[in-house]
Amino acid sequence: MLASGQIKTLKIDGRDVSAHENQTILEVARENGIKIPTLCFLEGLSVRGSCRLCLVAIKGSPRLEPACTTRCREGMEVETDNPELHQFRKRILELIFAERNHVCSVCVSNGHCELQALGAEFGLTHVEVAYQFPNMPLDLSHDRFVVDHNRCILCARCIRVCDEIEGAHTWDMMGRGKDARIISDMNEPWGESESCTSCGKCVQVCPTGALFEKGKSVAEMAKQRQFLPYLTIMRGGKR
Amino acid sequence: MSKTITINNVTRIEGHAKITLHLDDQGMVQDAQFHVTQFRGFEKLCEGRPFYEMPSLMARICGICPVSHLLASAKACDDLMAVAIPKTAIKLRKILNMAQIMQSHALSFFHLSAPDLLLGMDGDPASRNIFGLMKDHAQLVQDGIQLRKIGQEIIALLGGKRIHPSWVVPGGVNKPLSEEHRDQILASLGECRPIIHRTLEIYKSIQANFKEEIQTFANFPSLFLGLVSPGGNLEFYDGNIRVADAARNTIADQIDTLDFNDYLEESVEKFSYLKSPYYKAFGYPDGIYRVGPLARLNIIDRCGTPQADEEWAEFQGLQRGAVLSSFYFHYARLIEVLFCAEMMERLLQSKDILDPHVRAYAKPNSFEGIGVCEAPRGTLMHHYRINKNGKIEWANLVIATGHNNLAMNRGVLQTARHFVKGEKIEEGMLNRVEAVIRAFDPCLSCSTHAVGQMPLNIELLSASGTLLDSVKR
Amino acid sequence: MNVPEFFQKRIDAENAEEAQFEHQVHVCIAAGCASSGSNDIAEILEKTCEERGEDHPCRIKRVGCMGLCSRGPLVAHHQNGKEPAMYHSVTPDLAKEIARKLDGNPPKKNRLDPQMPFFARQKRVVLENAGLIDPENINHYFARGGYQSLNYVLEELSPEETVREVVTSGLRGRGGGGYPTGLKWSTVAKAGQGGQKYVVCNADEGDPGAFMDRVVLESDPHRILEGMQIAGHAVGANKGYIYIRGEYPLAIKHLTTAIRQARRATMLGHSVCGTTFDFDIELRIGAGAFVCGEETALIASIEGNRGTPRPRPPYPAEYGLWGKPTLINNVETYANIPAIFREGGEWFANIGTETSKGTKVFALAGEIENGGIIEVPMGISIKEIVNDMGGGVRNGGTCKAVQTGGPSGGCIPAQHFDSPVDYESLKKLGSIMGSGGMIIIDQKSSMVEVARFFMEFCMSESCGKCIPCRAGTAQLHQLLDDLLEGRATTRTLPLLEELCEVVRRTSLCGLGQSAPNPVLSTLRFFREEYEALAPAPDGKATDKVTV
Amino acid sequence: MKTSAGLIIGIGNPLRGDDGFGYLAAESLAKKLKNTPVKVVATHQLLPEHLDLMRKVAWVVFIDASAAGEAGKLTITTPRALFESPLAFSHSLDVTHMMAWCKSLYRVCPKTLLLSTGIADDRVGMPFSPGVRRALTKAVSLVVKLINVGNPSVEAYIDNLSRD
Repeated sequence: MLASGQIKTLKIDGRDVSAHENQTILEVARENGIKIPTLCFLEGLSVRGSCRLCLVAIKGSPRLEPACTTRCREGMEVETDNPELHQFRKRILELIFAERNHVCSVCVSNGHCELQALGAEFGLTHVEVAYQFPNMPLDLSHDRFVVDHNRCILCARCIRVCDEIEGAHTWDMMGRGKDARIISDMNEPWGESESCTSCGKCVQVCPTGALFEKGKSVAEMAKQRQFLPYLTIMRGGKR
Repeated sequence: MSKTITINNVTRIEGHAKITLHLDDQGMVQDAQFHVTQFRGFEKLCEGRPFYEMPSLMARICGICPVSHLLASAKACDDLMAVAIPKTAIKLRKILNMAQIMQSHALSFFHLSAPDLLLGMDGDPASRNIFGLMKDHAQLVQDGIQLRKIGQEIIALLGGKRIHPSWVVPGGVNKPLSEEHRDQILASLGECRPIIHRTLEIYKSIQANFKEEIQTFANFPSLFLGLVSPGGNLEFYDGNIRVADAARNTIADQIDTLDFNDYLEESVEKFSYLKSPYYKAFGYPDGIYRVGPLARLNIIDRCGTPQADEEWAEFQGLQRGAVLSSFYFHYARLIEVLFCAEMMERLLQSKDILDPHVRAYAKPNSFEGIGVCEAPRGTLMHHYRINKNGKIEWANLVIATGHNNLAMNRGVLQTARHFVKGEKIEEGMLNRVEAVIRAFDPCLSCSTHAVGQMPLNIELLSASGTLLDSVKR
Repeated sequence: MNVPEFFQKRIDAENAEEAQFEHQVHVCIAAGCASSGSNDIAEILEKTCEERGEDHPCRIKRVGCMGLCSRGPLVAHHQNGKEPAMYHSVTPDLAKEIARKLDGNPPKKNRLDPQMPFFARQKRVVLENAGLIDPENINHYFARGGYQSLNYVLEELSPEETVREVVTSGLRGRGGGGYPTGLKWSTVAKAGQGGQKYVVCNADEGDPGAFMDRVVLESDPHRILEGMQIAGHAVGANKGYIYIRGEYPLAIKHLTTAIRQARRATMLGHSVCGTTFDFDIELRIGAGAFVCGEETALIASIEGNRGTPRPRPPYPAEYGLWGKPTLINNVETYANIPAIFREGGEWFANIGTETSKGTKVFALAGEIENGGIIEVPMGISIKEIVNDMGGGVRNGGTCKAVQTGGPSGGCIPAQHFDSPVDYESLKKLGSIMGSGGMIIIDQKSSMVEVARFFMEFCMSESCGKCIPCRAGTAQLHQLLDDLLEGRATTRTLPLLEELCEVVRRTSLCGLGQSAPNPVLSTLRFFREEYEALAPAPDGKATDKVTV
Repeated sequence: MKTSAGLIIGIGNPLRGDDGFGYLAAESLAKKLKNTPVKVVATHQLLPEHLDLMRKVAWVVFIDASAAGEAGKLTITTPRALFESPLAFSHSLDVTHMMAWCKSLYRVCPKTLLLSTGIADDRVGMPFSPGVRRALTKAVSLVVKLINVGNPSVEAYIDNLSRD
């Protein structure tokens, strides 16, 4: 039995919607067919709130809040899109594209990339900010998979799926700011990792072509993510 | 006092270049240099990338003949994996390559060279262009447009995209050919036969007008190099290297493409980013060789298709021994287009062409791989070294235009000596110097890639340097 | 407040000890003076005094900061009943002379006037013991009334009354935000319904030019332990963490000593002051990430994770260390607590202004004559601080602006120096109180360069978690660099302003949200300096103007 | 939608700011004109191959950006074939050349309309300027309207325009 206080009613984009006490704005929006762009969020993993694409405006709040981490409150009025939010999201995408060497045309994930799709969705025809062209390495040491840091957007999905679902915690992050980089074990070559179970979950959840299967050629790396909801269900919803 | 004449921006060739002619005190041409002023550095930027990314990366070298780089690169990758790729994949790759050669040759002949050939070298520059051409030779121009379109359509039907197809992958191709597409291609190939025959007739009818050019357009003895099939037939994709001399004697045959480094060496000229390879055994400069349509037709025993062989017999009779004048590049191109049309049809009619098994999978099994194929402009070689994980550690590309570099320079000098008299620069002379270059149809943007080697000395040779009298247009 | 017997015994013992010495020479051994050789000076003083013999006993006291850090080493000669004589820039020779002439005519050389505004205008609450006690001697702290507030609170006040007293004082967080401390305490007190809670002291001071917390920790470490324990009593926590940056070795040493001494004196640990109150404190040493000053990142770091912030809410007051309600205050905030309970919340509320109560410690740095640490009542004007106390710009230059609040703050131009220093006024000027760093900028400096300096700091200190801060600060830095290096285009300035807005509005934590502030505030007051570096909108490049 | 078989060619490089006008207009028209006898081509430059398309239709609308004119101001012209050019085959084929080619080669040339806008900035990597962005929307609806009129037909419209 749910106490009446546990159901919240709120407005998203002018529509009246209802939510359970612990539901986030993103969950409720998606339930109601309202699209909010995300990149670091992936259903089945813990939320991180780092890509900032799901920022929404809440009436009465001066700050923009990430829809993925903000819980619904009674009487809340949420706006998921407006010209300002659109422009912010576009600029954020631009910052990602300029940050590392995202060259779609030769990328294994060309056509299957969440970043690329968002770029197209937001009409990002060019990047105005300066390309940084960092000298990023590529780790081919693993028998089956490759990590190409040039295409990594540091969403940490790989870190989360490895820690929370597979339980290996092979991936982590080192360095800070623009030098931040995902690492396997204690910054050893992936192929020498003792904790890696080669399950490949990290590869499948990666939104871009940063993690991919060896031997795949350009545009051939379509990611399979169906396993995540099943695993979550089988665990009784616990992460 | 010596004088330098500079011809900038050679028009109607792909890419950008500059020619410098050095006159001596008597106003005679003392030296001629063909500069390539672009720089791309692809070999450096592919270091550190996984090898299976190479075909798509290398296809980006050039928007004009991406297919050639794609194939040479894919072959080098097959070599790194040390696999034998499915027979159907080989056939499909061959068709792709020939479609590319067809449309490239069409562009070279119909659009770039036809004004010179049909309107004359001394024609008024105002009308010596495609409009002038259209006035009197509308059919020819229409044919050119049509042929190019067919070539591009075949590429699009096979590879999915006209430019930079991602269909060719290490180990084969990533999608088999559908029956529908096969039939479409066969239909359009049917269209191009009459076009080619018409064009050959026109070409042969005007050839006699160019005796002087034939004499002087890089008409000198040299070696010729290219791929031939094991049986000595014309071959663009597979096969081994054959080198023939000016008398059409085969001096090296069936060189395994993997050993090509043992036969060739590269010199670097300080005036150009272009590499200049030569045949090692003969040394420099005696080892100068030519590649491309002319060379290919000089080294083979036969084309291997009936109609092309008929034309080839005629071609062979042009000069005793090898056909030496680079002017005949034009003729050779038309014969090759004919061969391509015939050969594509033959391959498409083979019964296993629709076989769904078109890709082999393997990890890297070899640390060094070489891929060689014939690009429209000549033999193209991709040579990679990888580490045990398949990461490219080193790459070297030997490009058709590079092979021809020394020969082109010699050709420019020869032509300039003949046509440049005194200090007066005449339009006709400039046209002929340019036309020599165009005969080779150099593709300059892809051949300029010598990272870390001698820089181009622009000051010494630029228009603002010493003793200069430059001509620009 | 009656002094309990235990404390009186300690105080009497220390007073008796001190009475043996006719002279006391205080030498500052805090990091500022130590870096100019004050430890050697202390040794020289000791040796020279020994040579004087037993007739006129003298004690050399290694004390904390006396304030005028830019002119160290500082030495103060205290003699019964006399005004202390202070010396700056003490050389070994001068030290010997001071020691030799303790009884006679003290040397005139490098004497400081104790009545100079730098000292006279101060109001010392947080720094009441700094420069007077040996930070490694708990008895000195006892002698100055130390731990009596803790004892009083534990004996006399319920947690609710304790919180109420803090509310009465009107104290606001000294770490930068100015959040009402009493409110924070009551939130944590009400959270968690009797379960495990934590008290955390944020000593991860990282703003360029700020060193107030270091001075407090080095000079009077017991003060923090006392303040934290009072907070522990108020909110119902029995465990405290001091998160201190690894760059402060002396503060770490003094804190370690203090914790050990306090435990031994039953001022910390089991049965604190003989009551039923248990409270222990652990040190956590940060590895030099600025972002760990952000409270959620700090929590992550204490837990042993990568120090990156997470979205709030939930706030640490509800969901903090290991998911438990956690009170996080800054060093200076805790340092105010013992005084508030000794003198009463009302007393504290009478200092300062209507909305900003009490005093504030500032670190004066940059092109200022008297650089160092001062403590002033809130509401004092910037002019008084910079021109009077600080003595104006070094070497007679003119002051252009003062930067407050570190990389999250802004630049206040000289024409606004009449503005009072309080949370609201500074905010109105586009800056913030911040933790108390004040960098004085003279006319010779380019404000664009100042902005670039802070942007570079934010860029290299960004944790890298959220994209706007990680990539945006790098882009902003590059745009500023483009301006300064003559690479600017007509788009540089508009893009700079737009990206500032993106980073400010979309970053995850305070570091990112405030990173554009130095740019925005300099753009607000010194826009012409930016425009001089960018080509005019008509496309013609203007000459580079030297500013 | 009633219309005769026609051709729309949008020319431009979307990576070069306002220069992408024609290309993007064609892309959006292609979506709108699906299932009509109108063929829409978006291209970086005019190529000889486009002649093969031109010769088969009754009318063609070129959409392009123009260096001349006020940014965002739409201009409709009926260009005339230009038979003279010293460098006909190069990367700078324009509408007038195309018309001349088509006439010379195939003895026919469709009725031709050129819809162009003045531009503000065509440097690589620059965003669309606001005026041209508005012009893009306007141009697309203008072309759709033009095709939708049916009677008078597009050809009649062009004829009408040529007389002025």
